[in-house]
Amino acid sequence: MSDCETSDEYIKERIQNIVVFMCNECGQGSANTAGVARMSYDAAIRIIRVQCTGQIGPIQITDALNNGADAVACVGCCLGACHFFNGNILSMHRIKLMKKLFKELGYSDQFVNQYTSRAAEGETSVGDFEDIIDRLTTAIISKGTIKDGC
Amino acid sequence: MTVKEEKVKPTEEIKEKTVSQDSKDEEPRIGVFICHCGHNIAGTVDVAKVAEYAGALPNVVKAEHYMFMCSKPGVQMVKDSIKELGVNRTVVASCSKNQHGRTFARAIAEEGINKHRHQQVNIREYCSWVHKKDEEKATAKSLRLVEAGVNRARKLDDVETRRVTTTKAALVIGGGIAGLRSAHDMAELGIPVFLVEKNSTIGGHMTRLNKTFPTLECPQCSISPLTNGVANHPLIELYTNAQVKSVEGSLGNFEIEIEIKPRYVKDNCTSCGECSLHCPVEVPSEWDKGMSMRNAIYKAYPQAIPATFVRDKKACIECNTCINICPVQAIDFSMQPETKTVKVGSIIVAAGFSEYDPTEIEPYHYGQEGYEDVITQLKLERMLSPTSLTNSEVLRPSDGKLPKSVVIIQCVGSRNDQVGNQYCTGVCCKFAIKNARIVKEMYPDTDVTICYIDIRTPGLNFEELYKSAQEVGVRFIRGRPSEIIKDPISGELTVIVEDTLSMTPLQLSADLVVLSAAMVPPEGIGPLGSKLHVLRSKEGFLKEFHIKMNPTLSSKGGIFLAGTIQGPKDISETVAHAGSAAALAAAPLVKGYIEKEMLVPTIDYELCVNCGICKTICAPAAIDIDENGRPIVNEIACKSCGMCMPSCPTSAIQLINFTDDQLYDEIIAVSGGGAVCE
Amino acid sequence: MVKENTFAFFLGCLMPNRYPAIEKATMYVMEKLGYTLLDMERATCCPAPGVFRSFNKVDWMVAGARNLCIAEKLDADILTVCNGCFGTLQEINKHLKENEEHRELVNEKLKLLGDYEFKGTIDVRHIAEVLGYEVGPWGIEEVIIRKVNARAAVHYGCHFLKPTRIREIESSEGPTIVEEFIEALGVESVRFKEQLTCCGAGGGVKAYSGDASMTIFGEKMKNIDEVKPDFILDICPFCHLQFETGQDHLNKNEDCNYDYPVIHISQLVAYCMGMDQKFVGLHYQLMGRNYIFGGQEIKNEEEVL
Amino acid sequence: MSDSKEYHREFKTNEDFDKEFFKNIERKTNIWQCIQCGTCTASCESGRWTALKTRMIIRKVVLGDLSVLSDPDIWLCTTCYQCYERCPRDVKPTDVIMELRNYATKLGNISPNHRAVVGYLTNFGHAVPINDEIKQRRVELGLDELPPTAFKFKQEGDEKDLKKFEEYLFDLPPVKVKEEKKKEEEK
Repeated sequence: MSDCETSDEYIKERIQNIVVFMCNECGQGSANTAGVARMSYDAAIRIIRVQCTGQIGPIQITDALNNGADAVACVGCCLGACHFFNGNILSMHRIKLMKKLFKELGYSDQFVNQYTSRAAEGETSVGDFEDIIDRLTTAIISKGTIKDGC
Repeated sequence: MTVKEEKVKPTEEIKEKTVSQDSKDEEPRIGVFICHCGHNIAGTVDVAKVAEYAGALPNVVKAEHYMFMCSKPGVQMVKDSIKELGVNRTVVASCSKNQHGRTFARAIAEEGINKHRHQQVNIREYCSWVHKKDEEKATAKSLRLVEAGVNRARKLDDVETRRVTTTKAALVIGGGIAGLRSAHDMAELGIPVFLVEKNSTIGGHMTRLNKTFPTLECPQCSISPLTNGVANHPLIELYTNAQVKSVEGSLGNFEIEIEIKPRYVKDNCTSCGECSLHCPVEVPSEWDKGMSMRNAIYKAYPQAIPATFVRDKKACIECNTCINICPVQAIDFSMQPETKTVKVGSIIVAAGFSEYDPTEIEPYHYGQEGYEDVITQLKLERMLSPTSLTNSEVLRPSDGKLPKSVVIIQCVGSRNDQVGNQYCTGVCCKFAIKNARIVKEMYPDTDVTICYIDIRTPGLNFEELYKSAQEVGVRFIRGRPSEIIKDPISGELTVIVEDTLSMTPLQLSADLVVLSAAMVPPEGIGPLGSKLHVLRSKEGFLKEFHIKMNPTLSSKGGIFLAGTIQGPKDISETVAHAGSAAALAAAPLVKGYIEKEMLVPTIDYELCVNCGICKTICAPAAIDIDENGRPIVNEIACKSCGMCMPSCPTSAIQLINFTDDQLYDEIIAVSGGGAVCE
Repeated sequence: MVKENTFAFFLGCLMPNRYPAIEKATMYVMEKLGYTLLDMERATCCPAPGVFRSFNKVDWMVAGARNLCIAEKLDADILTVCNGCFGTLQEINKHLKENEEHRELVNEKLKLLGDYEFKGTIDVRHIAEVLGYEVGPWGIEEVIIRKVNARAAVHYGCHFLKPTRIREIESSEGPTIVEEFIEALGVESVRFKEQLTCCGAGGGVKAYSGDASMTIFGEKMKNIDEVKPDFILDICPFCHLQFETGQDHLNKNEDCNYDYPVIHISQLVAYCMGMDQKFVGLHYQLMGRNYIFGGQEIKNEEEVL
Repeated sequence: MSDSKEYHREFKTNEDFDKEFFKNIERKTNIWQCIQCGTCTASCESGRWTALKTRMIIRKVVLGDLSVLSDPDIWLCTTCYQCYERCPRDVKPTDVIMELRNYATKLGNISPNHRAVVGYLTNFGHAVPINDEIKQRRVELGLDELPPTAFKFKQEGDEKDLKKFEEYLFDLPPVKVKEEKKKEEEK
């Protein structure tokens, strides 16, 4: 990987798609608010609507990564404010385990992340999206594991 | 038990309706419509290209783009495609589902296609608006999103809407102010109510108080119209000395067993009090927080409702004096506990709170020998109350003398990580200020000091209360006392506290120390919670469904929370909360039925290994285990969250229209893979 | 498994170097009770929790772990008679057993000091806890040959009980372990005001500012003087030192006239078990040199044997 | 007015506080949770007599006020753990003070008495070394003249234990020369 360029910009350019599972309530709401406020974020962010982040399991996450997603994230309601009671907490635990798994397999644990957002504040989800890309970039620079990079 | 059978419709039947119906067999014919939304989308995304791309996707029979899809001609376009081309699934790529998803779903429903066969793709908020600067990328992203929508639409199933009739009756657990308020409100709406109270009288904590803040009203006067109203209401059936034994069923139809303990006094009691006068046994009164004595046959307090006397079987020595003396022969020691079964449509839990027991905080020595002068606020209330043994005088419990200095300690058991209560009870500041003011007004020579961490008096009239206490000369010291010391020789109590504002350590000599103890979940809330299958918050209260939007619904549909069972509240908040719970609980009962979309999981019993994990995961307790050990989805209770899906080790449980299969198709398109070909 | 009824006897600093009588008494008591005490060769200061932890927490843990390793090699639980040593060793032992990261760090540094590796196989015990809970008032009654009829002001010191969630012995607000035990020896504990506060010696304060230390101690003595006990009973040589030198200091500088004998629990128990008063060592101490234990013989030494 | 007192600007600005400093201590304690209730100060035996105000120390750490490191008051804590036991927010004030002392030591803020104690440890293996009077007493009581600790081995010529102590442990910074130098180090 020594002969490859590893600047932040270069990698951010190469990040093509990030699958974001957003829950039907705060996650979606926040992304909508961000859109209405004409905030801008990276076009690599692709949103899939699900009922609750608690619905997303390892199957969906690995499916996405297998099929060419650079990273996966789940965006749910704030802790304690899940509209289905505790789905975001369940998801948080699952993603913690997934992170552990990735680490043990020798991959970066930044391929999958859990976030929360607030429906009334588009900034929260945009911040989440930016964080996903930042983390992924840092992970790639330090680890150098991405499918079409070095 | 007919109700229950109706509820648990055989799962096979549902499966037939939703999965094996024509939707699976027939060839999917998908119509794709791309909206320009004026320049909102078309200004950034090359809609023509998207439409062209979509048209080439498998199963797509029509792909068009139009200026305003949500306009009448746009909607007509969707309808026409169904009529002319036999389109049976539609994809509209425009704005968010919340905005116009319903418009198109309704449109296809009008054409006789199940509205769940519409797939909304959001290329405005999620694409054109947020990627304004990069048209190329935005178009590329739109292609992916539309393809994902088509993939998803290909396998969409019909979802039926079902109507469930509800039982027009309600159960209220708890006869405090919250329970009374919600029972009365519902009865006024014409709903029969069963009110279950654990103690022998209704009224709860409020009847114990001396004055209510902020206006220093008499609580007994405020609550007695309500207690009388409930006791005499033709639609309210009151069970005192009773507890809920078991709860079956779900939203709309519950079946409840109530266990009623005997009073040993029949209803013909005239409340003359002769029995109590002659009873030889005396025990501390629970109602009076141990500040006075009662007999083994007693009435908790003079205005108690029901007015019938009650016998404490544990304390009674069975001397039979009362039986002989009763002028109406109302006393009967042979009464037995009975069990009643009632059917209701909604349940309101208003079990209230307990006062925190400060013995756990050892530096305050509450309840220890030699520290009798350390009391809690409720005891002070009882002392001040007009019906108290002390004649409303504040006297030291150890020697019966007037205290020369009273120190009130705030935040005892609240805001304390060490005892596990992180929350602020929120009412202690108010009642401490109120009591301090009353004491100071009664005895101007007595020093009254409040040691607080923060004074929290939000809301109308409460800051004025604070001010009035300052005016009469209550001393406020900002600092949490570290301990109460007793001099072993003189027996004097000293409260050690730092006045944090002047940074001075103080030793306040105190004749009486009053602890403002927190509100904690009531005794027996654990068993009650598990009987009702509702979840509890980490503080131990019953958890509301959503903290902002639905503070009265519990985790399970049809069970509502009223008052302090959900978290600490003052009386006005409790009444408001109870009213809201009553309205929500009454709505489906007044309407007579509930309509529910059957967006529920189905279980493939060939894959299911009966492990029961889905049952433990399900927050609304919508998964039951049948007699064969198989999980069964209770469609009425289900909230369609899909949390059970990833928990299943064999992927046997699948939420309809969100199955692993369907999500896979969408994921594959979104994450950049090629088109899904069959 | 660690050896049963055997302790690695951790001496510390103050006991061997200032109050050898306590060492003598402890050995006497433990041997009579049927325990074997092993010498911890090459042991050092624990090191003192107040002073050395303040300078460098990691080095403090390393030096403490070294002492623990010596006991691990002996395969026996550590017995200490000092609150400071107990505090240090118990806390380091518990912390290193739980915290992997620090264990590795400490082991790395231990290699520099010699052939040591912390494994976490032993526990650390305090004599008051062994006497109070393992021997117990029920067990001691069988072996004592005389009772002391006296009133004692019991001083627990701080690090024996606190922090409670690390020590896990008893509540720090109203402990009774020593009181219950000495009742069997005929000693009545008198409650005095602010009984459980610090003697003022710990935390390096005695070395840092003798005046501050003595001011705190002066208040403590005033409270004790109010109830006029026969002697002061402690469970820690450092508190012992503070009570001894403190009374002396107050008598010289503050116009006081205290002469309360200061007795460590080992000394008291040893006396009750039959050790000669001259080995109790009161005549070596500054206070109460002429104090003679009252009480009566309840049985002959032969009976016990 | 003939009063010639000089007045100084009393405001402090954000630059006067070091937020990073607080993060170092944060990891080991729960200091960010402090609600300044004063339970610690009221529990403090030392604080009743001396200038030690535990609450103010915690406050300064939360603010990032580095003057707390040169504050002599942090050395007045007797580590009696009373505040640690009673703190309603579990801040562990004793541990905070210990951390502060560690930092202060690195800056060279050590009292000469404490330096001497460290010297005792590395020379004798004990914070309190033995003397001839005690040796005499030990013999009278029937004990060995010297306890079997590292010091005894040193006396017998085996110095390696304490040599290593001196080499590797408790390496204190040299006695402070100037105030300015200290401030440089802080930065």
